[in-house]
Amino acid sequence: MPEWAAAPAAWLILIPLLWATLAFLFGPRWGGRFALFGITVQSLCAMQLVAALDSGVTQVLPVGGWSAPLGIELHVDGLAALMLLLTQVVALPLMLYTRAWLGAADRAAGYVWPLCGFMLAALHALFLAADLFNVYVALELLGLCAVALVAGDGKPQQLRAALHYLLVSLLAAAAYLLGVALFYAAYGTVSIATLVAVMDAQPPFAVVLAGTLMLVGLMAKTALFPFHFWLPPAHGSAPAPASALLSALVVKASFYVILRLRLTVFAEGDLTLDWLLAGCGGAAILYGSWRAFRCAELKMLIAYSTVAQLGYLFLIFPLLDTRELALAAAALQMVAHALAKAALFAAAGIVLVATGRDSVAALAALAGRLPVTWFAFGLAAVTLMGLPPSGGFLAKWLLIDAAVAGEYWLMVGLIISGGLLGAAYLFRILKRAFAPQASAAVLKPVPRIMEWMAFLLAAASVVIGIEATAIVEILGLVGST
Amino acid sequence: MNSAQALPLAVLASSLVPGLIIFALPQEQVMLRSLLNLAGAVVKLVLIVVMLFGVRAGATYGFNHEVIPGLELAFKMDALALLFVTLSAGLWLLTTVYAIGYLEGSPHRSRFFGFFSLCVTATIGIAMAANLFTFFVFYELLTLATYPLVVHRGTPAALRGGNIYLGYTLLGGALVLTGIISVRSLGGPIEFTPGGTLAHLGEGHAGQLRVAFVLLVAGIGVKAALVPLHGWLPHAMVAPAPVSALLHAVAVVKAGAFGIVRVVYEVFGVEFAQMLGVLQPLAWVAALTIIWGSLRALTQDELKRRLAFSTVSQVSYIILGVAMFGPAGTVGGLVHLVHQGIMKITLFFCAGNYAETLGVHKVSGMNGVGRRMPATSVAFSIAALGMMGAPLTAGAVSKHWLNMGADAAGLYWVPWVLFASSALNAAYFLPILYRAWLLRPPPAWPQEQIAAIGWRETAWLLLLPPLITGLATLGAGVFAGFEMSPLAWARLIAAREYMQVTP
Amino acid sequence: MSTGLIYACSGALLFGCGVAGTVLLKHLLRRILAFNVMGSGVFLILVGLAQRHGEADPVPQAMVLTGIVVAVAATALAVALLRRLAVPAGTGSSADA
Amino acid sequence: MMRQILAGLVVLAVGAFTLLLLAAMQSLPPSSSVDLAAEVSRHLAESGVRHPVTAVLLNFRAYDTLLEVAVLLVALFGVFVVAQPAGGEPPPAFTDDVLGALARGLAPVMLVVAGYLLWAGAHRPGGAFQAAAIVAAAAVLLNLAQILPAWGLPRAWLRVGLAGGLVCFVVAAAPVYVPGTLLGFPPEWAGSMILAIETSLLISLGLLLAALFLCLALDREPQPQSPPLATEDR
Repeated sequence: MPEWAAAPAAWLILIPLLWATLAFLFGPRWGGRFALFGITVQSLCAMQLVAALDSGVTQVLPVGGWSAPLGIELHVDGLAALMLLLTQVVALPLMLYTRAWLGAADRAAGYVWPLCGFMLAALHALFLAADLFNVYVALELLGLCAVALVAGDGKPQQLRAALHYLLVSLLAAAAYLLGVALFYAAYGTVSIATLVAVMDAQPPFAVVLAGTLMLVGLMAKTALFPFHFWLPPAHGSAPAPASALLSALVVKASFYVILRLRLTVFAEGDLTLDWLLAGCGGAAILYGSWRAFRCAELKMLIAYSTVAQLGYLFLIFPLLDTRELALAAAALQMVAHALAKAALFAAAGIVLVATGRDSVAALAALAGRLPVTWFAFGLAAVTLMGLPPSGGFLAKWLLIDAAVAGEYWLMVGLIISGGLLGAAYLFRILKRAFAPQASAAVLKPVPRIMEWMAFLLAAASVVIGIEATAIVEILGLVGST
Repeated sequence: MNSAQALPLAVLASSLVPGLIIFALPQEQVMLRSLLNLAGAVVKLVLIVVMLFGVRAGATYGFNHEVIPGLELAFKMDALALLFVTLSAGLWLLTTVYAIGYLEGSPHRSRFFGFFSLCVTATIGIAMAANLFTFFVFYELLTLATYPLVVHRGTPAALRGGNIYLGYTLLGGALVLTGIISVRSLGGPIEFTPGGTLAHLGEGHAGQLRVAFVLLVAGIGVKAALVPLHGWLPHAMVAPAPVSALLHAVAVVKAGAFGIVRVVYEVFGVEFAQMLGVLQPLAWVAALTIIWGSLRALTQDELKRRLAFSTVSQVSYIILGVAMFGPAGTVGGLVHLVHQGIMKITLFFCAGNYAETLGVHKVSGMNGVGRRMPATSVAFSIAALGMMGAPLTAGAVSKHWLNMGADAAGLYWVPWVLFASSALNAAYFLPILYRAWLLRPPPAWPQEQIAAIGWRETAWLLLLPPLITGLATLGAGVFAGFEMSPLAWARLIAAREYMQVTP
Repeated sequence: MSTGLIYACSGALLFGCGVAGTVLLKHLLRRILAFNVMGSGVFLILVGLAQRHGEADPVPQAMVLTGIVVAVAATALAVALLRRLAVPAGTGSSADA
Repeated sequence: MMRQILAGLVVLAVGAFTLLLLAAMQSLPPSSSVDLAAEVSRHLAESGVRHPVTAVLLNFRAYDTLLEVAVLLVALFGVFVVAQPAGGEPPPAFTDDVLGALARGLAPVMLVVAGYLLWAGAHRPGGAFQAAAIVAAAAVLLNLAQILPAWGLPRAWLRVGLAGGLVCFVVAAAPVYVPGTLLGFPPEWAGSMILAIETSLLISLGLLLAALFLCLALDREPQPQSPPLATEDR
């Protein structure tokens, strides 16, 4: 293999930037093709990255040949590689779905393709980032892409949701950047690896404040309870393919940054803070599930379910003593939720195209028709409820194992009851499948590829519950720099 | 992969694969669908017969699949698993035949038969599970696969019944999960081993072990319809008759009873459980369930509801047998696992026939059905007599061994419970038989859908299954001493469980 | 107190004003402006603290340049959204803000 | 009343936070562990430019800059998403001779200044971003003076101009010149590569910044929205 091709991490940044720009230059007709081709190549890059992984070792790639602290480095370890691979696995079916969606909805394709491309580039940049300021730029790129995608068709509620999302996102970014500024003032560097080397056991107050600011900013971007308020309107009103991308990947990225920082710069940890995060996570599970249960709109219900499911991720922070177990649980939860949530939003989009309505009640008109979509709903719901056999179940099983190892029985109870609450709101959707054919309501034809892509994502979220060895192996030992 | 690993996998696949294909089939492909269903059921039976001979000769079957390092889906086909698998597979074949006849021309049949196959797959998985993780996976899968069958008709009543069913079973699942967690935190990954995995822990953790036992038994007891966790069963009666037959005789309640057997014998170990002092309370709960179910059955006018409460009562015979320390009780409980299945499925087939053929749903409307549908009514009568424990039927064998077990365990109140139950059984079954055979039929049936032609009182596909299971009820009683009879098999299991004594 | 630290302190004050503005102001355009004030505060802190010993440090200056461009981009997007939201209503304040 | 109390609380909280921030800044260690400025001057010679800020921006931390250009482009897409094709009456003609004359006079000067800033960036304060800001300002001025019309959704040539900078940057970033290294500039070419990037960025950034205004200026008269397929039933 020529040497230039042996830099998959670099190509993972450049390829989406390139195809996104080309999609803008050549217009929407070509955009879809560029996107599909680009993501196919990206998938190969991600696989190459995984193949080159060395368990427990973090690969360091200095950008421009300048190592930290002068330059910016990219770090690749199991967790990063897994997230990069996940991004491709979710994005490829969603792009196929989006192509059909744009055709079915008969709307001007606008700037969907370039935005998706830049969004993927930003995600890749975040997963590879090892520099606090670089994280800031990538987060902003990601946030603006997300906001532009939420604004989608320019309907008033979309614009309103997008604007609020943008304001929260900017506020969060400013808090994060202030934290970075304090870090730089204290240590003269923003490279994570260098910081780990030079930080003292007793950091000055400025650094504690910096860490808090960054954490709050990232929590707001992840929509962790009580900063969740922007998410349901944004994800609920955005066009379905955009909602799928946002819920599946975008919110995970800022969680990933929190996790990354916790494992490196804040490796010492702070028990109170860890439990605070877990507490917020627990509250998110309960509150999100309850709101989802009360929701009349289908996509809003799914969006609240995202709020709840993100809560599980934050439960791992007090459990990080059992490092592999907790990390495996978080990774599996991210993978399972990304696949299942993408499938759910994709299926909701199909309902929207077929019936023109976005309500749980509209589902009754679909009973007995569109079976593939129903199975997508069903399989994805099984994953989200955490019932076996599914990836969501495996994640919860591992999470419970980690909680039991620490003898945190309250958390065990919370995880189990969270699953029951999930079942409560998801069966509200599923039982509509069995309603007697209410009317001979005429359904708009739905391109089959949309149905099958939703099904594919949902099926994948279930299959990883039976065959997850590969995921754990990729994860390996997460490098602590 | 050698044949010892391939056979159990093939048994699972023989219903899973047809099920998945059926989902994809269009509604109109009746022939292909029926063919797939029946072929799967027959293949499964053949595979099981091969293994029956193998296991009797001492062979072991099983395979493991690693989900993630350190967590395995593990399957084993031991004598106990085979007892349940044989029952399920045999009755599945008959129920499939029956369901093809019953649902002829109704909508959503692809969906129905797909979930039907998944349901049996889950049951087989429960039977073959070799550790608690695997057991739980299939236990929850069973919930998911049966829900669509319960709400199949889609009426408001069906959806409400489905909600209740889900509420009970998912809560039960959560209890099981909690129980699994608490035993795992003590004993690591829990494999099912004869004599009990936890037995080596000794008295040290008695408190937590008792709590875990209660959690596991209560969670599994939801499916086994132990009082007071039986509330879902009468509501699930809204389902079509083949589903009721499946729920009551083959899959759900049996999975619950079977799960309790596994927990008592192979997680805790019967001797260890006796030492913990948890068997005696379990026996009381079982006895309470037996009496309560029978009492409630007395007052039900709707035939299927009466049968449902009868199930509540009868399934606890199994649990009572398990909870009585000693090999004879074990034999009684295990043999009733099979006998109750055969008898109850006969009753439900017959109830379905009355409803489908004549539109008779209530006991009060059954006057003279014996004259209009003699064959069905004969099958019904045999099964009902079996339930009462009449001589020459399967029920008599069960009760005989249960009484022996009670005697051996020194539980002198148990025979009284069994006697009271028989009396109550008679009190709610005999009036039905009286009406069916001795009273005059009404001038017109409420909704006669299938006309009688000579001997054929209803459709062949509806008539044959109850006749076969009715005969089996007699056969299991008359030929109980034969080598491959359920009784002989239950004694084999008990011998292997208790090692030293041959009952 | 060095010049750099004075810049940083005024940056902190600006940041505080900006935060209060984004939380308290109802008019969305003002909120966007308040966010810009906040951003400027952060930039001042970033540059000011780095050169609190007198020496100018090119790295935070470059970072601030990047940050300014990002802020401009975000502001443009926010104003565009606001404008589209507001024009049909004929006013700049959103009803539910 | 409630609102005022709430506002008072917010002001108190923010004030307390600001005090904390000030205190934190006083608590900083006297010197930071890493002296990045020294590091920059040590490697300045290899960077291909003589001005440290430009060296950081376009070489040491050029990766940030690459993403930042993408941010601008994304913001512009966001503007396009919400901008609608101009419809209805054009805005009433507005003529101001003084402004017109001023704009006509200033614009060429501004362009010259921009060129100077670009050139100066290599060795003293200045650079592509500053220059682009001036170019964009000139365009906005001309538009306000009714000399330069608002732009429609961009046609091909404008798209090339807007995206060209990023394409050049991405091409220059490819891990082929120093094999396997993202944004690896061989030292002997670094100067010319950076100049090429800067020049293409000047054009693109200038257009981008101008477009953020000129494309937004379009929707003065929004069309009544045609009901999209996906109506929500609230």
